Amino acid sequence: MTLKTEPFVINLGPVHPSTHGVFRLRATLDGEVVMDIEPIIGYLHRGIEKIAEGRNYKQDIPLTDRLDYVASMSNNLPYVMAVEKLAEIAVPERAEYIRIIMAEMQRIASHLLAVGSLANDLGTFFTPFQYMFREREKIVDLFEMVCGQRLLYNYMRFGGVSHDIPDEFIPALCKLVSTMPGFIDEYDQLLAENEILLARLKGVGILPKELAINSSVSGPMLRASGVEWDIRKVDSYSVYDRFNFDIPTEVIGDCYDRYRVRIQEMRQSVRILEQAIEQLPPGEVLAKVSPRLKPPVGEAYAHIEAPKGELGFYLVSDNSEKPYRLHIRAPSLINLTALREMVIGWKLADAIVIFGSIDICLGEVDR
Amino acid sequence: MGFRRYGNGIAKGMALTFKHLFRKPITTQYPEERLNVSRRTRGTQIIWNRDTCIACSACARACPIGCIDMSTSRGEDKKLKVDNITIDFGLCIFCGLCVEACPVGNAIFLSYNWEYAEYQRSKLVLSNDELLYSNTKQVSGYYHPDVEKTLPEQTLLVNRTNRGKPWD
Amino acid sequence: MQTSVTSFNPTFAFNTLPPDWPGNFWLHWLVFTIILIAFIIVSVIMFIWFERRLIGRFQIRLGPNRVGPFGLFQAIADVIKILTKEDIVPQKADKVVFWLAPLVALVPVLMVFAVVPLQSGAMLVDLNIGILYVVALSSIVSIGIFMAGWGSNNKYSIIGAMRDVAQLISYEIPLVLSIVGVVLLTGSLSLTEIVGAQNIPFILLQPIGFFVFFIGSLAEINRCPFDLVEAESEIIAGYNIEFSGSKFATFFLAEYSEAVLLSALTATLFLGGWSGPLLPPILWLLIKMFAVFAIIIWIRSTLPRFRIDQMMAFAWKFLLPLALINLLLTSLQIVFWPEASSWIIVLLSFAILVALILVWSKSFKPGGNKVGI
Amino acid sequence: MTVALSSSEIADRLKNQFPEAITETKKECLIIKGDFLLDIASFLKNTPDLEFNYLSYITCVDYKDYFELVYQLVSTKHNHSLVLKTQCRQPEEPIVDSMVDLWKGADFQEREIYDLMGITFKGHPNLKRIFLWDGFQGHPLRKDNSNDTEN
Repeated sequence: MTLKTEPFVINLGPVHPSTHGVFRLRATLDGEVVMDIEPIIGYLHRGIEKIAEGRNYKQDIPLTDRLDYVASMSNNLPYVMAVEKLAEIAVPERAEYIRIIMAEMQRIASHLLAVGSLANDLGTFFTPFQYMFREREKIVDLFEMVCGQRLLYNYMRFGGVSHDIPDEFIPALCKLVSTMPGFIDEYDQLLAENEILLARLKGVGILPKELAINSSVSGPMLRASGVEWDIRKVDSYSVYDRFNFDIPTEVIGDCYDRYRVRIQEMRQSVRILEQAIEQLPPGEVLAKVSPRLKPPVGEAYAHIEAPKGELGFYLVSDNSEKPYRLHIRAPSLINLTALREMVIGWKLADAIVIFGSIDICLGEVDR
Repeated sequence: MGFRRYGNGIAKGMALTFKHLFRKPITTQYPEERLNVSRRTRGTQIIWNRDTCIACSACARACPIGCIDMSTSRGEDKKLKVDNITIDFGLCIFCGLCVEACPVGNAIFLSYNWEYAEYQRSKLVLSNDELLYSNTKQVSGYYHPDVEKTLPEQTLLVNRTNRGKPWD
Repeated sequence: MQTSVTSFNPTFAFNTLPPDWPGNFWLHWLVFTIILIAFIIVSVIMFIWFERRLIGRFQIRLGPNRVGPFGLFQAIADVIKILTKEDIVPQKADKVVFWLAPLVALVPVLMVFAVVPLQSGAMLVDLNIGILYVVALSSIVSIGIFMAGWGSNNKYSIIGAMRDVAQLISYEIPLVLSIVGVVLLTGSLSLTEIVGAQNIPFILLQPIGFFVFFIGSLAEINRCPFDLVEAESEIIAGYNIEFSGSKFATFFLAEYSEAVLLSALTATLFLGGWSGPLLPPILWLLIKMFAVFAIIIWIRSTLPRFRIDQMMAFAWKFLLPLALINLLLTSLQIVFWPEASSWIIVLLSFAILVALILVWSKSFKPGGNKVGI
Repeated sequence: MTVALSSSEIADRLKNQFPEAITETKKECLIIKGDFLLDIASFLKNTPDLEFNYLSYITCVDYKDYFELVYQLVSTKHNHSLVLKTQCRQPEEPIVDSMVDLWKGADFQEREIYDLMGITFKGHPNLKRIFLWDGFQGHPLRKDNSNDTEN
C-alpha cells in the first residue's frame, strides 16, 4: 500500500540563515525529500556591469571589491590584469609578488569562511565557524595593515598595487604562515573524521566529472569532481610559474570532497606564501600610469583562480576614459547552474548542505 | 580505514573543543578595550586642508560615486579658490581615491578615527569648516607615509594570541 | 518493595507527607509548589547563563558579561526583552491551538518536577510510580510542540513539528528501556528509592543504560546533535518560528525546564541524586545537574546535527538494540547472579559497553546503503 | 598555459564543412554567422582533437548597430581555448541559438544576457529574467538604455 502524499512548495529564502545572503530557493518537497528546486536570484543585483560603463577605469576598482565581498583582493586582481592587458602596462616584479601574497591570503580567508559556514549549515553551533574566523581575522588584520580597510580593500592598481607593504607586514605574515598549518590540522581534528559530519557529507550531492565540466563549474567544485583544472597552473598568470604547489583534487565530487579540496588548498596556499615571502624582491610597486587612462580600442579577457572559481573580466575599450563594456565571469553564478542536478532526490537538510558546499557569494552571483 | 569509525572522530573533536576551554579569549571588550587600528586606516571621515588646497577639484573628479561636491572660482589674484566643498559621508565609500588623486599631496586626508555616527542622515553631510582638521579628528597615514610613522603600531591578532606554543 | 506497584493507591500517595514538613497537606502543597516553580525558574535562568558562558568559552570568547556580575542577569534582561515584545499571532493561524500550544508544552514539564527528589523527602509527592509518571508526562510536551507547528500554519513549523513527533516516538523507547534497567536494580519505581539504592552510582553498574539514556534525553530535549526540530540552518526555528513575545518566552522556558528536568533525572537515576559527602544534598544535586548540562553544552558546541533519516536509524538500529541488550543483561544478572560483587559488575558492564559500541559501529551505518562512510 | 588556438587554422578546418559560415577571422577570435552557430559549436565540441568541452563564459556586447555574442571555449583535455563570436544584426528582435544543449553552463549566462541585453535564445528551456523581475521594462545593459530611467 502506498500512501498518497502531496508535494508542497517551500521558499528557502530570500531571508534564511543558510542562504549566505539574499538567495531564494523555491523547493518542491515530498515530505522531506526535495523533488525540484528553482534558484531565484537577483535580490542583490546592483548592475555593476552597467555602473562600470559610466565610470572611468580607475573608479571601477572599488566597484570590483563589491563583487565577492568576502574575497575582495581576488576581485581586484583580474580587473587590473584585464586593464593592464588592454593598455599594455608592465607591472614591477615586487608588485606581482605582493599581488600573489594578497591573493593567496585571500584564498585562505575565503576558504576559511566557506568551510566554517558549511559547518554551520551542518548544525555545529558556530564553533568551527568561530575558530576559522579567528584565522580569518588574522589575515584581515594584515590586509588592514597594507590598505587600511578590512573588507573592501581597493588595493590593486594598474601597474602594481597602491602601497608598498609596511615593514611590520612580513614578520607578521611569517608568523601567520608558520602557525597556519597547525590550525588547519586542528580543523581536521575537529571536522574531518567526525562520524556525523561524514554521514552528512559523504556521498551527498555528487557532481560527476562530465556534468561538472559541462556545467562550466570551476574552482574547488571542479577539482572535487576530479578535474585537475586550476587557472594558476593551466593558464599561469602573474608569477605563479615560479612557485611549487600542487592542485589538490578529489575523485567523487560529493560535499565531503569539496570540503577536503578547500582544506587542502589552504595548505597549498600556505606553501605558496612561504615561497613568495622568500622570493619577494625589492623595488618599485607601482608603474607610472596616467590617471586618465585611455586604453587603445580592443578587448581583453583576464582570468584568475579566485577562491570560488575562475573569475574573469572581459573588457571592451573604445579608447575613452570609460570602459565600453565590462563583463564579469562570476564563478558563483555559473557554479550555481549545477545546483539543481546535485540537490534533487536529497533531503531538505542535504539541500542546504549541498548549497553551502558550493560556496557562493551573493554579491558575485547577482552583481 | 580499520579502526576509525567508532566515534573516535567525535571524541577527537570533543577533545579539541575542550582544549579551547583553556585558551585565552580572542575577543576584546570593545568600548573599554580598544585595539590600535592600522596606521593606514581609511577612517570614516575625510579631512580637508584649506591652506594647501589649490582648488583643482581632482578629488571630486576622482571620486567614484561623486560624493565630493566642490565649487571653485578665480579670486582677485587670479588664483583658484574653493567657494564651497561638501562631502556626503552617507554616500562616501572611503575608497581613498580622492587622497591619491590630490596633486599637492597634503590637501585631503582620510581620518584615523573610525567611529562616526549620527542620528540623522542629513548630519552626515559636512561642508567647508566642518571638514577641517580638529581635535576630534586625527589624520590617517593612508597615502601619507610621513603621518604613518607617527601613528601607533597596529594591534595584530597574530601577535596577540601567541603564547609560547606555536599555535595557541 | 515489589508489591508497592500493585497496591498503588492515588489517595494514599497524595496524603503521604514528608515527616519534617509543618502544616497540613494543602499548605505544604502550596508552599512547595511555589518553591518548586521558583527553583525551576531560577535554575532555568542559571542554565541559560551557564550555557551561554560555557559555549562562549568553548568558542574562545567570553560570553555575556555585561549585565550584572559575570553577566549573571543577562537571562533576566532577555526575559524582560522578550516579554515586552509585541505578541504577534499570524492571521491564518489556528488561534485556539496557537494559544494553547505554549501552555501544553510547559505545564507537563512543571508537573514532572513534583516527583523529582531535591533531597531526602524534599519533593511534592513521593509517588511510588514516580518513573512511570515522569515518562508519561514528559511525552506530552511533544503534543504542545506539534500543536505549535500545526497551529501557526507555516510550512517550516509543520516540518519542525513532524520531525519532533517522529523523533520523540523513536527516542522514547530506548529511553524508557534504559530506565527499566535502573528500575530492575532498585526494585522500585519511586525516585526516592532509586536514589536510596545507589550505594555506588548506577552509571557504573549501568553504563549502557546511562549511554542510551543520555543520548535519548539529548533527543528528548531537542539538543544537538538531535536539534532537527529547530534546526536553524534548515527550517530556521522550526515549530516556534511564528511565536513571539510571551508565547515564545513560554516555549523557551519549557525547553529549558525540560533540560533542567532531564539533567536532574540523569543525576537522580544514574549519578546518585542528592547523595554525596560533606556538602548539603541540594548542592550535590545541583552540582550533578550542572555537570550533566555541561556535557550537553560541550556536545552542542562540537557536533553537527543528524539528518532526519540518520537520526531515526540511530534510534532504531543503534540505541534500541543496545537498550534491549542492557535490559537482558541486567535481568540475567539479577536472576542468576544476584550476589555478585558490584565491582565485577562494573568492570563487566564497561567491557560490554565498549564491545557493543565497537560491534555496532561496524555494522551500523547512518543513512542506510545510500550513504557510505 | 592555455594555448589560444590560432583562429585562422580553425577557420580553415571549418571552411571545409561550413563554407559560408565564417564572416571574419581576427587574430584572437573567430566571427561566424549566427545561423551556423549551433553546428559549428557542436563541431568544435565533438571533434576529437579540438574537444572544446568547457564553455568558459558567454557575454554580449552592444555595438549600437549590432550585438556581438562572445563565447570563450576551452578544452580541459588539450588545454587550449578559442574565442567564438557571432554578430546579431537584427536590433529589433535579436535571436541566437541557445547553447544549453551542448553546454549546460550556458543556462544561467544566457538567461542573464536575455535579461540584461534582451537577446532571445532559441531553444533555451527556461528563458526568463534572472536578475530583474518579470515586469521590468527594457534591458539595462543596452547602450540605448540610459543609466537613470525610472526603473
